[in-house]
Amino acid sequence: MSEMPSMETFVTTEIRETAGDLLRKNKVQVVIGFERGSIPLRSRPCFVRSEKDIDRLVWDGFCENSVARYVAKRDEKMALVAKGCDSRALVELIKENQVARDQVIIIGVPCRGMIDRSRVEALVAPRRILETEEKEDLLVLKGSDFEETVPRSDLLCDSCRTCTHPNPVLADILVGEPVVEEDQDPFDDIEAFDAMRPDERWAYLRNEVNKCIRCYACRNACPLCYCPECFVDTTLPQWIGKSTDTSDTMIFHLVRAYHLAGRCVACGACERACPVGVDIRKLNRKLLKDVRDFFGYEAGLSLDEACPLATFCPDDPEAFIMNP
Amino acid sequence: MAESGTWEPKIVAFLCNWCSYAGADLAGTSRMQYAPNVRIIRVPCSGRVDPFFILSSLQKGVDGVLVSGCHPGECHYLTGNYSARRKFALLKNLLEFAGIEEGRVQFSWVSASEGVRFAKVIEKMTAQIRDLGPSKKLVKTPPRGPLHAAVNKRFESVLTDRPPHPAPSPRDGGEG
Amino acid sequence: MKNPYVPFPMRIEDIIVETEDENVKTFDVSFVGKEDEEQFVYTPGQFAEISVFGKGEAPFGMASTPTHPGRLEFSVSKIGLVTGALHQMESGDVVGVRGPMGNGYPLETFKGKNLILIGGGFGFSTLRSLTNFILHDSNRGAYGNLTVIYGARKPGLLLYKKDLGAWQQRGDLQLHLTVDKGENGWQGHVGFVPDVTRSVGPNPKDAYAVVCGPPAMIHFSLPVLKELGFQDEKIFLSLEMRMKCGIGKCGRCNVGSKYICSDGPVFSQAELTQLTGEAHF
Amino acid sequence: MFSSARIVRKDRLEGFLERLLEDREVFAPVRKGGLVTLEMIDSVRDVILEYENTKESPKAAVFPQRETLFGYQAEKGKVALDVPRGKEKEQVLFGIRPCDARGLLLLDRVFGGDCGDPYYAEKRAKTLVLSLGCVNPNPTCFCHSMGGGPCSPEGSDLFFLDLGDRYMVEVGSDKCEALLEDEAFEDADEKSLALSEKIRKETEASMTPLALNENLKEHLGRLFDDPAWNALAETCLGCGICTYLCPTCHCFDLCDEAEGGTGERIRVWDSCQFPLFTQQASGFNPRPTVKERFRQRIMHKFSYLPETQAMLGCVGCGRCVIECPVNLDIREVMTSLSEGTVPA
Repeated sequence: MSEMPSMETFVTTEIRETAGDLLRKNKVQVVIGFERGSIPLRSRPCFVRSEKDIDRLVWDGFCENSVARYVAKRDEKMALVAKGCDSRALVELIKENQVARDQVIIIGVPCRGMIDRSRVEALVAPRRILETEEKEDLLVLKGSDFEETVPRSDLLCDSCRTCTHPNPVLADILVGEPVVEEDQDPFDDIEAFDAMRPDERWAYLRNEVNKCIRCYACRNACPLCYCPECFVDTTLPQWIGKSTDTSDTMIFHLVRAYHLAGRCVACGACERACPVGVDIRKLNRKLLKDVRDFFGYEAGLSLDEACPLATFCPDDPEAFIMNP
Repeated sequence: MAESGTWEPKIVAFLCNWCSYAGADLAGTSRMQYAPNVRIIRVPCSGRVDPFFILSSLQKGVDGVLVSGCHPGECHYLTGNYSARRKFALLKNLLEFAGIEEGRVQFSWVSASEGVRFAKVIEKMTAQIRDLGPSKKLVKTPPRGPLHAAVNKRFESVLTDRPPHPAPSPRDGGEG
Repeated sequence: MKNPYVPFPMRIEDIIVETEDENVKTFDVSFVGKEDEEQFVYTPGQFAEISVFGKGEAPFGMASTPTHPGRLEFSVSKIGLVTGALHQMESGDVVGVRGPMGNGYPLETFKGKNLILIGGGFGFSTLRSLTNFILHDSNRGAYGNLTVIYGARKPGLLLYKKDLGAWQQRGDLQLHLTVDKGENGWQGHVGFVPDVTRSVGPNPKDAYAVVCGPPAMIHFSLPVLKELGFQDEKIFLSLEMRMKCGIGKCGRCNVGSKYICSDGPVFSQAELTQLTGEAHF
Repeated sequence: MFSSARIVRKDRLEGFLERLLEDREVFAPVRKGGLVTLEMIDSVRDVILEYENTKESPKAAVFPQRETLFGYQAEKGKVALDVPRGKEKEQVLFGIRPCDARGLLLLDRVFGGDCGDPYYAEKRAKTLVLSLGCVNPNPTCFCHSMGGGPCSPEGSDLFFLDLGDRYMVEVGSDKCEALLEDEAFEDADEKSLALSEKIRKETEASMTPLALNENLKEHLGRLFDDPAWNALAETCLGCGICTYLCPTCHCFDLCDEAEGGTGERIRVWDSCQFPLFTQQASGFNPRPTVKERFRQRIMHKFSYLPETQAMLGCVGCGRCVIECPVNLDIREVMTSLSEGTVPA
């Protein structure tokens, strides 16, 4: 083939070389990156500890997981293959003292957005995809008796569509060319939802949380949900019941989102992990917007800026305070 | 809970010990009239109010929740209410975003000398909650408890109604 | 089909505060229903699930002995939701009970043998049951020498003081009490249970050892028993897991192919070494 | 078995289902919010039969995620207690896959036995399993390697196999005598029998068997302390997806939902993947990290259950393979453990 190697192939090679170099020079004990998954449309986290395994590492449009999820409470020195969102999560984790800055070497990769496999599957259903190939801005989907080429941008994950920092904000080594960034997230979806009547909003969310099976994949996939004991697990007091009661589940989702206020880096790992398709992002994005509007803060951008709920300004907005 | 006409809103108020609780106390000792719908829970500081206090109240069927603390700059712990203000700004918006009626959960500042203000806050809030009607959205269906409609005869049913304090039966002291 | 999830009622008759920190109380409960009493046939080492209605259910070994009919005793350490609620209960209150559950100590195997009972802290309750069972007039002749080694962190944390006093008066049992840290007036050993076991040096001939206590105590007692010549078949352990259903279904107490609640909680060390899983000390 | 085989022409299936709906609760695959789930249907029109498998397994029909065991009212010195009434109507699980039908057999063993579970038994006795064979199994399916098969009637009261214009129906139990009197059923002809046998063979042949150790149970027993578990479990998030979607996972918790002394004792699904599952009130946890919990799941399915229930705890439905957020593929885990060297 005379074609230029794709961006993904190029980045993969660079990642392997970088990882090999770091391991060889003993700069890290482990490289946490991505490897090809066991089924089509999947790549997955992988831990590489030896130079001979570096060829497992890949980079493509399916590296949807958050490697930052694995850094808390780990003793080793690590190198991480980090997308924009992963780097933002690392910034927060460093700020929250879950990992030391000098414990991680960040191999930053500018991200073109990850591909939403449910979108791809829906596109070709009921046919099955056996293989995919990324070509510039196109994704080639191959099945046993078909081949289709689709613009990549049609297939991106929701969180990648609204991402304003696809380039790593913190990186020790940058691999690949920076991508163009959107200026600001307009939060159109949140404004539109806010424009609905309260009862409609409630009905929508109620319907969403009723799908929830309380598997806590959203919590466990989140790079910033690292509490040793989550509020759902406390028994004294037991704040919420363990069943799939609507009220309990709604409170679980409200508080899960709220506990991430000012910390959520909008990586979307929670929503992608959900097996039953709960619209988890709705609440997260509301808080992203409010944190930005009220306190002018966006999580994960700077190691110096204080977390918004760990600080205050005397003139913070207080229009919501009731005056008789 | 609500039969039309007889329904009265139930409001829980978390009041900071140093200002709002004292304000409520002043309203009481000054014999001010205000709606009797509020149940007061004293907390050390508005910053102590965990969002779960509010959510659990709503889950248990309370119709309105008020959190009140010292005016900004007057916190006994210097900055507790500033921190609380940030938390509550987000929480109030989040709950309303989720469809909880605006006004179910409210926040106010009442100082120790503001008995009148406290009474007015309660009056205003009670009126608003009365307009909203009973809270339904986050209420957890109360446990159905015993002997609800269907007792299945194929399973045993246990019922005891011996008097609460029976004559003590002699203890066998044989083994110490 | 009998419903194994439905508890029967029992009434609290008496509550004994066992320790100086008041964290352990023994609840003396009586059967409300005659039928429940008749069906509750148990041996020392078995346990029951106690319900506090409105809070939940937790497993407790019977601290009482079947030689004391009509009553059950459970020692409860205040540590969680259910135990906290139990500690607030008063005489006359009703709790729910499901049981007896588990296998209990192998009394038939023990017959005619010398027994060394080694217990630590709060884990002593079923050994107390076993001791009182053996000491009962109708049973004492069926068993050989009885040695009881019992330790706690400090004197004020030893349970069953009344029993311990009575046992010390008897000639047919050797009682060795020990505490990790002595206090004024303490006359027993000071030291850890495994060390005391070594110095007591029970003879393994025709003898069984029974160990029940915290994992660390078991871990350090087993080599001592081995050193003294006790074979794995002659050592019995009572294990603890977070049992819920008590009937081998809910899966919490699964260790290897066994369920602690229904196959145990009493296992010989020989069985445990054969067992895959987390039950290795 | 073939002597009792029937056929149902496809144009007569709808009528059959409608008649089922008249006095039974019918659960069938439907499309709901982008997912295919097994739901109690009101209308036969909602049923879809062109699907791979339902998102969740059908176990909830006999072992609901939340179930009231009894209600109670306790006051000082008194307690009243009662058990909810059982199911009145028969329920039909229509169109579930053969793997899931087999999954129910494992639940039968766990919840049956000497100390039977009345809640399960009562629902199970009123459950008819009408499964639908797979003629185009998903690449993530591995039922064939777990002792079942894409066209296995095991665990089904009636087993349907798509023959194009008609379904071959095998009768797997005598629970369906009344059903078989329905006008939709005809005696199977030789041609249909031959065709169904051909389809069965071809479908099975299309699945690649996993290379598993022949003495898996014993083999795993020896691997309990193997360092391999560290690497295998390293990417595991510790969520409950695999166990909650699994047709055979059955661990549960008992809890009380009450106000004061009035409330209910409920049973809810629980997962061995959660730290709280084994954590004792003292804080001690015999399975403190993801590694131990991951190992428990594998060992329980492939070593402990085969010993206690004489059946693997996995039916190869592939749900955990598809849904695991980090694609931690149980097939790879088992293959890798099968190859694993046994420490001396």
